[in-house]
Amino acid sequence: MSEAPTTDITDIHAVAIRFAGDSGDGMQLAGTRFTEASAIFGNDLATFPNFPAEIRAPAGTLPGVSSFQVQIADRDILTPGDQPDVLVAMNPAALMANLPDLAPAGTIVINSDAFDERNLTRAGYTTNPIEDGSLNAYRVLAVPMEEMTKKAVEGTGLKGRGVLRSKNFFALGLMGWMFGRPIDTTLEWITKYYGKEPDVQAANEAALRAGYNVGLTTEMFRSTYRVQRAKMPPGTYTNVTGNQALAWGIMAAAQAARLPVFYASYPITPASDILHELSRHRNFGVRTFQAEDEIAAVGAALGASFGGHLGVTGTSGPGLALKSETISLAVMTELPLLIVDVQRGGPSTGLPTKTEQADLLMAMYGRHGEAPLPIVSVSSPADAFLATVEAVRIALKYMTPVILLSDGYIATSAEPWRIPDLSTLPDISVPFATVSNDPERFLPYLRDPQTLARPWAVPGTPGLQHRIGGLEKEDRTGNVSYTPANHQKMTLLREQKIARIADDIPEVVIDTDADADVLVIGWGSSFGAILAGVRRVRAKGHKVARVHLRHLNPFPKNLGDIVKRYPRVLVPELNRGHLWRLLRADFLIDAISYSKVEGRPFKAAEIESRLMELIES
Amino acid sequence: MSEAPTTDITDIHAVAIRFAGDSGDGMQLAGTRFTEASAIFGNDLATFPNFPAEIRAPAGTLPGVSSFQVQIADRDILTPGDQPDVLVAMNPAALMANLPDLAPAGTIVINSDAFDERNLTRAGYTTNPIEDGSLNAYRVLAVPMEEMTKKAVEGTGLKGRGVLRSKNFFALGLMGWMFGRPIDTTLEWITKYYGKEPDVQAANEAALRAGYNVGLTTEMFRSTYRVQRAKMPPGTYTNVTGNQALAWGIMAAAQAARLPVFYASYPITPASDILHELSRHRNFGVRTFQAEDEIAAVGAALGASFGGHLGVTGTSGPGLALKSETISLAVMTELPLLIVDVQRGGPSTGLPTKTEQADLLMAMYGRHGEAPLPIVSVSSPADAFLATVEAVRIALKYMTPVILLSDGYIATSAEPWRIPDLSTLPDISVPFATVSNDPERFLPYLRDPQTLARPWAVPGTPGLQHRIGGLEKEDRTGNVSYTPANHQKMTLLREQKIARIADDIPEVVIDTDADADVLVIGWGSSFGAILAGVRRVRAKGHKVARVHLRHLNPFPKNLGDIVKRYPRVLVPELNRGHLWRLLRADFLIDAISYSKVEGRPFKAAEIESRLMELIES
Amino acid sequence: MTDTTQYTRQDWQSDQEVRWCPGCGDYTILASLQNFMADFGVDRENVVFVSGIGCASRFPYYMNTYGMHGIHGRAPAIASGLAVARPDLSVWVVTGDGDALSIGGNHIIHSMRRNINIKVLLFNNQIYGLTKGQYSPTSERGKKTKSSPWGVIDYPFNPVSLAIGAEATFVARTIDMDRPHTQEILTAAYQHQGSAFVEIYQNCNVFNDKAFIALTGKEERDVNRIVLEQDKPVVFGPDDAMGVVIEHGEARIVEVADVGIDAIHVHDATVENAGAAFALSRLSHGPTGPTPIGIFRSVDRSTYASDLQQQIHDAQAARGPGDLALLIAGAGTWEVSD
Amino acid sequence: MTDTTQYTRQDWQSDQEVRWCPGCGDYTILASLQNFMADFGVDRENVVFVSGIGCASRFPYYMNTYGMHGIHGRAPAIASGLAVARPDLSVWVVTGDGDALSIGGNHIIHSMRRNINIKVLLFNNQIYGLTKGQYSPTSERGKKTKSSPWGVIDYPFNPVSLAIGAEATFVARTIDMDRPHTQEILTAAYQHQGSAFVEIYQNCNVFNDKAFIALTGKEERDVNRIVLEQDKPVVFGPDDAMGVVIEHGEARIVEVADVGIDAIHVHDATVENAGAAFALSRLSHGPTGPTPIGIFRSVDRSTYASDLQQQIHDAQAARGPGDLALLIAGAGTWEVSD
Ligand SMILES: Cc1ncc(C[n+]2csc(CCOP(=O)(O)OP(=O)(O)O)c2C)c(N)n1
Ligand SMILES: Cc1ncc(C[n+]2csc(CCOP(=O)(O)OP(=O)(O)O)c2C)c(N)n1
Ligand code: SF4
Ligand code: SF4
Ligand SMILES: [Mg+2]
Ligand SMILES: [Mg+2]
Repeated sequence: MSEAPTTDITDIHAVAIRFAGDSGDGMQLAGTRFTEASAIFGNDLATFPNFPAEIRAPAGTLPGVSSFQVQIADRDILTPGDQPDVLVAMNPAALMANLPDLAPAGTIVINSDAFDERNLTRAGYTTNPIEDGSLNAYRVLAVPMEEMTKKAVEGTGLKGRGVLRSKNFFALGLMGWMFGRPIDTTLEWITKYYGKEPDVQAANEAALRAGYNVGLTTEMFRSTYRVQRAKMPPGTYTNVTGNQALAWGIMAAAQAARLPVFYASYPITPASDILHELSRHRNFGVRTFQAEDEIAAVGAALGASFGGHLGVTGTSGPGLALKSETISLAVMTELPLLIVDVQRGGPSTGLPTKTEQADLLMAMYGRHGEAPLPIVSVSSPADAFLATVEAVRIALKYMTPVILLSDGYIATSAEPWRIPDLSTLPDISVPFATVSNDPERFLPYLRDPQTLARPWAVPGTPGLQHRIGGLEKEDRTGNVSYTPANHQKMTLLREQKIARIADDIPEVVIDTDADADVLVIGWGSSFGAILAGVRRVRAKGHKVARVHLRHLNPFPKNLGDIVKRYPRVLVPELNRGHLWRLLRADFLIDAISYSKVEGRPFKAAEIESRLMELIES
Repeated sequence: MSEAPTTDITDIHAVAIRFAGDSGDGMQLAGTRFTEASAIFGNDLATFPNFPAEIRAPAGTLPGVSSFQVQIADRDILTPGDQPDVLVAMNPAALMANLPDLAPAGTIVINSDAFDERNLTRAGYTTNPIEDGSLNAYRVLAVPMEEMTKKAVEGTGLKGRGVLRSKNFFALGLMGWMFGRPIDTTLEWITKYYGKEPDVQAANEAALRAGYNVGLTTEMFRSTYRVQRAKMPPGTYTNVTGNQALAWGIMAAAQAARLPVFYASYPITPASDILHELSRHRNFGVRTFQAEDEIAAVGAALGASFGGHLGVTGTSGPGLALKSETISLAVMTELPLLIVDVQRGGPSTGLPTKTEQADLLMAMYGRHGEAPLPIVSVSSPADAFLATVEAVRIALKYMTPVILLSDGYIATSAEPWRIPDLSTLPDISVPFATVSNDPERFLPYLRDPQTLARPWAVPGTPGLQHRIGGLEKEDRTGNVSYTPANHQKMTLLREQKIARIADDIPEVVIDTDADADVLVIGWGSSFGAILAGVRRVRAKGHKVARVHLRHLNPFPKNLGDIVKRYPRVLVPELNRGHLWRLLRADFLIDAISYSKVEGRPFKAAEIESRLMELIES
Repeated sequence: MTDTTQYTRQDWQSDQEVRWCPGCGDYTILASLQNFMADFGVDRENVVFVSGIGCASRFPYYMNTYGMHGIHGRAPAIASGLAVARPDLSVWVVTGDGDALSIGGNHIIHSMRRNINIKVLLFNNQIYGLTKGQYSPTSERGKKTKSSPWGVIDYPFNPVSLAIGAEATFVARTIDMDRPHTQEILTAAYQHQGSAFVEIYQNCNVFNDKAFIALTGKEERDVNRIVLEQDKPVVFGPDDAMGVVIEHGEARIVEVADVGIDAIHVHDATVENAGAAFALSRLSHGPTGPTPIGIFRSVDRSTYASDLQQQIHDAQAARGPGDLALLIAGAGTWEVSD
Repeated sequence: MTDTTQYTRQDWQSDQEVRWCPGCGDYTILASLQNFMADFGVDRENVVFVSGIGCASRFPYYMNTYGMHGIHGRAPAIASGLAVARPDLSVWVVTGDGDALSIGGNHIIHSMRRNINIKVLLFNNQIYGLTKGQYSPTSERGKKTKSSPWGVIDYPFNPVSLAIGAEATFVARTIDMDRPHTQEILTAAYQHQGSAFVEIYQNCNVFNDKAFIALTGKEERDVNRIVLEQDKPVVFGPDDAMGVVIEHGEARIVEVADVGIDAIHVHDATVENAGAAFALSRLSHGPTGPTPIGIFRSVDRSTYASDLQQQIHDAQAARGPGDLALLIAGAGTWEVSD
């Protein structure tokens, strides 16, 4: 990097790049490294990994294509970009699958070595798009990446098939040069990660440098781009995925509650990474338990809660369905329990690696009998941290299971996160009962008059022995009771306990223009797309109001007032209208559902155009 | 019975009798026999059995009390009566538990032998109510039933403890005399049932006769009552419980569909009797499969459906929760499947032997992803027969899982049923696919343009080999597809398929007075209480409209128009407002929920007074 | 466990009235357990009973300990979480043949292989009691019940074989009526480190009366009980005339006189290899003839909770107790200043 | 099965592209199965493959038969319903070690004891493939995976022992790479009346490569494969120098020369008593040393479907084919006339 580039540098505000290749091509890694380098450089960014449900579909086929999109910007951005400006296509299938998304006149960086007849046929091309003129509307940079990688790696000691594995680092180097990313961050990472395999380390380093240098030296790349640092609030930042932030949120909540974490789970895409992350931290005293199935997982977590731990279980939709009977037991026993649902496309196995928001009504109603519980949602990767702490706070304070809804998009995509000062986290600890609350006998269902929570007396506490269970409980004593009046009373008590949480959560903040007569209301991962869409509409001079919900049950107290204030209420959701139905039933407003079920997030442009339709109608 | 009674006979229109005793006292049997005799005599009737969750709680205790109420009438009645007119109390606990329900100035027939100190204490009496004047407001007939039974049984060969077991027949005989029931029906039944144990048979016969004769001859019973035959539409009648009618409905539907029944279930109160009933009928080719759990049960039923059988699975709330993941698979594979949910009090284990209607929202929404399916409900024991046939019709015609909601009250109570002419049942058979629907390859997801149902090609059919499963299916081919547009399309297709059923079900019939401005709308087992309540209100000269729903998803097409027509809409439900929420969300009407969660059915008087409140407000 | 506290059976009785059918075998087992607990001087607050649903599963209500009456089949899962989180507690599971082996089969086998420190007491009455008389996975073939009016066509599980096949480290069988034997087995189960699986033949006098009469009847019991005793030859019957040999992996009943006492299998529950224990379990399939009772298998193995504790210990030794701020920062950070 | 139809492997291939990782053992098993089916001349329309979720569970898509790719763990339940309803079909279950033994454990053991006519092929790669590398119930202790960075502390199941403990009537083990042996086992499983449990060691070259190298590696395999053959002494290794004896219920490896060939256990999978089969299953716990493959157990027993069919037959013989109107009327009726 001593030599100064002889090319033009164009300053741009934002660019979205998509790395696409075969599942085996290491595109997720290339994308993540590019993201990391950009984050450390100081851009704002958002990412969107997209990979097939198969571990590795046959090389070169369309189902085997894996991609990673990242948008970097010099200002606060909210989505990975609706359409990539630059597409890196490692093989014909990657080109075929991703070209439709590319921005008009976008740039395509092609690994031309992969465009041989075999691969072209597999992808469904009859002629070579590099040569047949079909890409004329784009700026195409065809680079023989494999050949160049091989040359670069020569002499590092790595031999045979392994050599070609480094080609993702070549591509990464090329992109690094093109967008002025310093390569040292990546070099450091390579050392850290491959340090134990010196030949692989050397090969990857060589490929990375080669890619960068090819950019620097060949005629082909006449111009590079510069995306300046974004202005972000001062602080220390790191880049997190939603699953990572959620896992850390569990640990932080446990710390704030002064409880050990017990995380019981059964692996399932896209929730497994929470288990992976937590299982690494034995030194924090985190206990992870990979159960035999989801029912066992929630059972074990509930058992741990009974024992005074912070019982947590995480899963995706199919697993939540299986857990529902046990969650109902948690409602009846009134034990704190956090249930994380990282939603994915359904029904049934559905689209396991794609995103959706179609579990909300199951979270609300998917239990037999009257079994209300609080629901908290996550609206972005970084947001997962505090959303989790909030969900745990409610679970402990109100002695109740809580469902925390995340989704596949949040789980796997990343964004910069200003690390909070952990010492500012609220103290959410609740005292265990240690002495009897009644001279005669301990009353496990005697409630706190304000929260209606029952006491948490954990085994090992002398004198407070008691029995709980799934049969209807008698008020105060917790004995089994089949009395009609008691069942009525307890059903209402359980309902009121949850309803009262509305007094203990922040009112929704409305982001509104004066005189706006359209309100857009969302929840979960559509946060970024909705906000970006609203900004665009405002940029055109229109007035819009916007609300994004964290608490889905109970709703914040002022929500009814707010939604009734606007003649038109748009509810964009990645489902067939879940929040929409809840709003209609609760507030009798004729809200408009904007539903999309394509297994992928909203684009800002979609929100923008739907809003424009509404405003102009 | 040669001697004519010397007592007065009073004609009455209706009477409600409650037999109450220890779980071991055979009160369910006495009640059922009394019912049967009344049915055969020609009364209209309705019953309400009520028993503890324990098999046999310690004798003499309150939790051990079991009761059976029956109302007999000379006209069409709808409920077992709000308050019994006559209470048979076999022990102090039975008196203690049931006295609060007795009608003012009602009659109490007491087994005085059981009122010894031990039993009194166990029930919580400090003095003997027979003697202490506390029953002065009632007509009390204390009979030393045990003593008399012993005497009667002497010489029949039966010895020891067994003797006292016949005392329920003594009580039955007494009641038979009191209400002019012929005892021969019961004698026949005893012969049929105990024929193989001659000493037991003889003892029961002797006790029955003795009870009858004691009434006939002692001074104590000065008056008897006569409830005339009810005027009912002509036909052949039998007395059925809901579970029985439902089981027969499954068999009838299978016959009408020309399919073999495959019923897979895991025992659970109050659904087990469906399994018991069906397992008796091997000669009909009915296959029952007691699975290892509810998940296996629904899985096996689905497997049988794939194989071209009528796959049915039955359960209660906790089991439905467990089945939800597999039901979602049935939605995706679009196979016909009937899921019966006999609802009971919840959440969790809740009140297993009590009734509730709190699974409706779980039936609607308790699955991950968008997994809509039709819901049909049962409104009385006899109604279960046709409701089941209707549910099966929909499942087959639309290739979809259907949830049929019954409840504990319907399941165990009985009413006279005019047996339909089975030859008039509709032909609900659907043809299996036998030849390919496409020249190239069989398309398992090519739909019928009208119903949107896919073809049912069962294994064994040459040339139609195909694979289905839980991953999103490609339109037409049924191949796995992760394509965004396809997922959107298929989600909508599955939704529309269910929505279109609205075109194929009867519109709701409204039972309305001209100018009524209150509409009461119900579903399920509250049918009788609501209708009876409405009649009472009308009898007072008020105008009311009434709708009772069989189809809960989709709603009948005219429902929206109807509910919007009435300024006040009352929705009585044994839950916290399930139908109420659906109506609000669908039609944006400010309906009023009348919720009761006591584990027991509505009383006509409750409906009446709530309606009167509304009318007078 | 403290040796200072002196308990009586009454101390272990809760204030709830016991509600099984009069004559039910569950009463006897309850008494045995309360006696055992009192004798052993366990502290009540450190004991937890977890159960599923069924007649047997009402057990926790009657013990003056901590307890959870869970849901059908899930007690081993709930207990596993509790026992792993709180290795200081003594965690017991009470379950029925339906609860444990039908709906709960998976949790049972997994808790066994993991050697989680829970004591599973399976009250096997070969019937569904609470739901009033359907057959269970241990009901014999041909049995006519409410749900099998034409006779059961399932082949039953042999619970002891199943547990051994699932890698259980402690497997035993006893009989409700035999209180001293029950207490002996409970003691051994309590002392065992890890999962213990105890099958207790329990008479349901309402729906399956006399199912175990071959082992409890005055006349039959001496002929049919094969009491397994550690390090002793497996002999039984009047005058110990009958014995068990194991040949080609197969246990057979012989007359001791025919083979000589030296040919008789000497029982050792502590051998690591589960072959002999399994072979013994195959001597009977349902208690209608000679049936072994006692401890089939009892081997030492680290428990799940202790291994987990060790990992926590090792991790803390290697990395310190864990600082969340450092962990988060460790993933790569950058500073933004004003 | 008709002997007129002549199939080739291609006839059994569906039109779907096979999508496992290149080099995955699943390919080999697929080829073995397609070959077996073609050789055997089964009719495609009478064959159904049912699976759960996992890499292995994609199997049905690639077979030109009827198929259902079910949900995780539930294939044995779905297949049980199908096989009981339709005894005329040949129903196969393809499952993974997680699918079958973790979430699906209960259904597996129950389908085994019921002897339902399904053939369960368990592709055991000792890892969760599809979810990218967590440990499974067959993973060895200490293994570091995504979900066990500190090493697995579960003790693994021995699938063969578990199946035998669950009363399976047919239990076998084979290896993906050994196609002739696989086809031999498939043939026997197909011919067996009732449930067949076949564990197939399957290499996952992405997340658990070389797990079975002791049995597949050029050097090691001859030393480690103990091939069970009916009625033959269990000997193995170069020159059959090693052998297996079963003593006191315990199978041990010996040098044949030390004990003499007559002391070596002669394998008989058809004996009713499962003791020897179980003993053999304990020879290895994970395929890292000498490991038996072949048929452990194969005994005759009526199947669930045939018993049910018999009940239907008997009922019809006793009561006639069933008339619903009569049944309803039989409960006691009365007439109401105008
Ligand atoms: C999910 C669920 N399914 C079914 C039931 C109904 N149920 C309760 S106990 C029981 C079986 C009882 O048998 P067992 O476990 O042998 O116990 P026992 O009553 O014989 O002691 C069943 C099927 C339930 N409570 N929950
Ligand atoms: C209810 C449910 N839980 C979890 C999952 C996620 N899942 C899919 S496959 C699998 C395990 C795969 O392992 P295995 O059965 O060994 O098959 P393999 O991929 O190794 O062939 C898991 C946990 C799921 N699809 N559904
Ligand atoms: S039904 Fe049987 S097991 Fe249940 S309490 Fe009664 S006797 Fe005991
Ligand atoms: S992940 Fe493993 S088991 Fe799955 S397809 Fe790839 S190699 Fe095969
Ligand atoms: Mg039982
Ligand atoms: Mg696997």
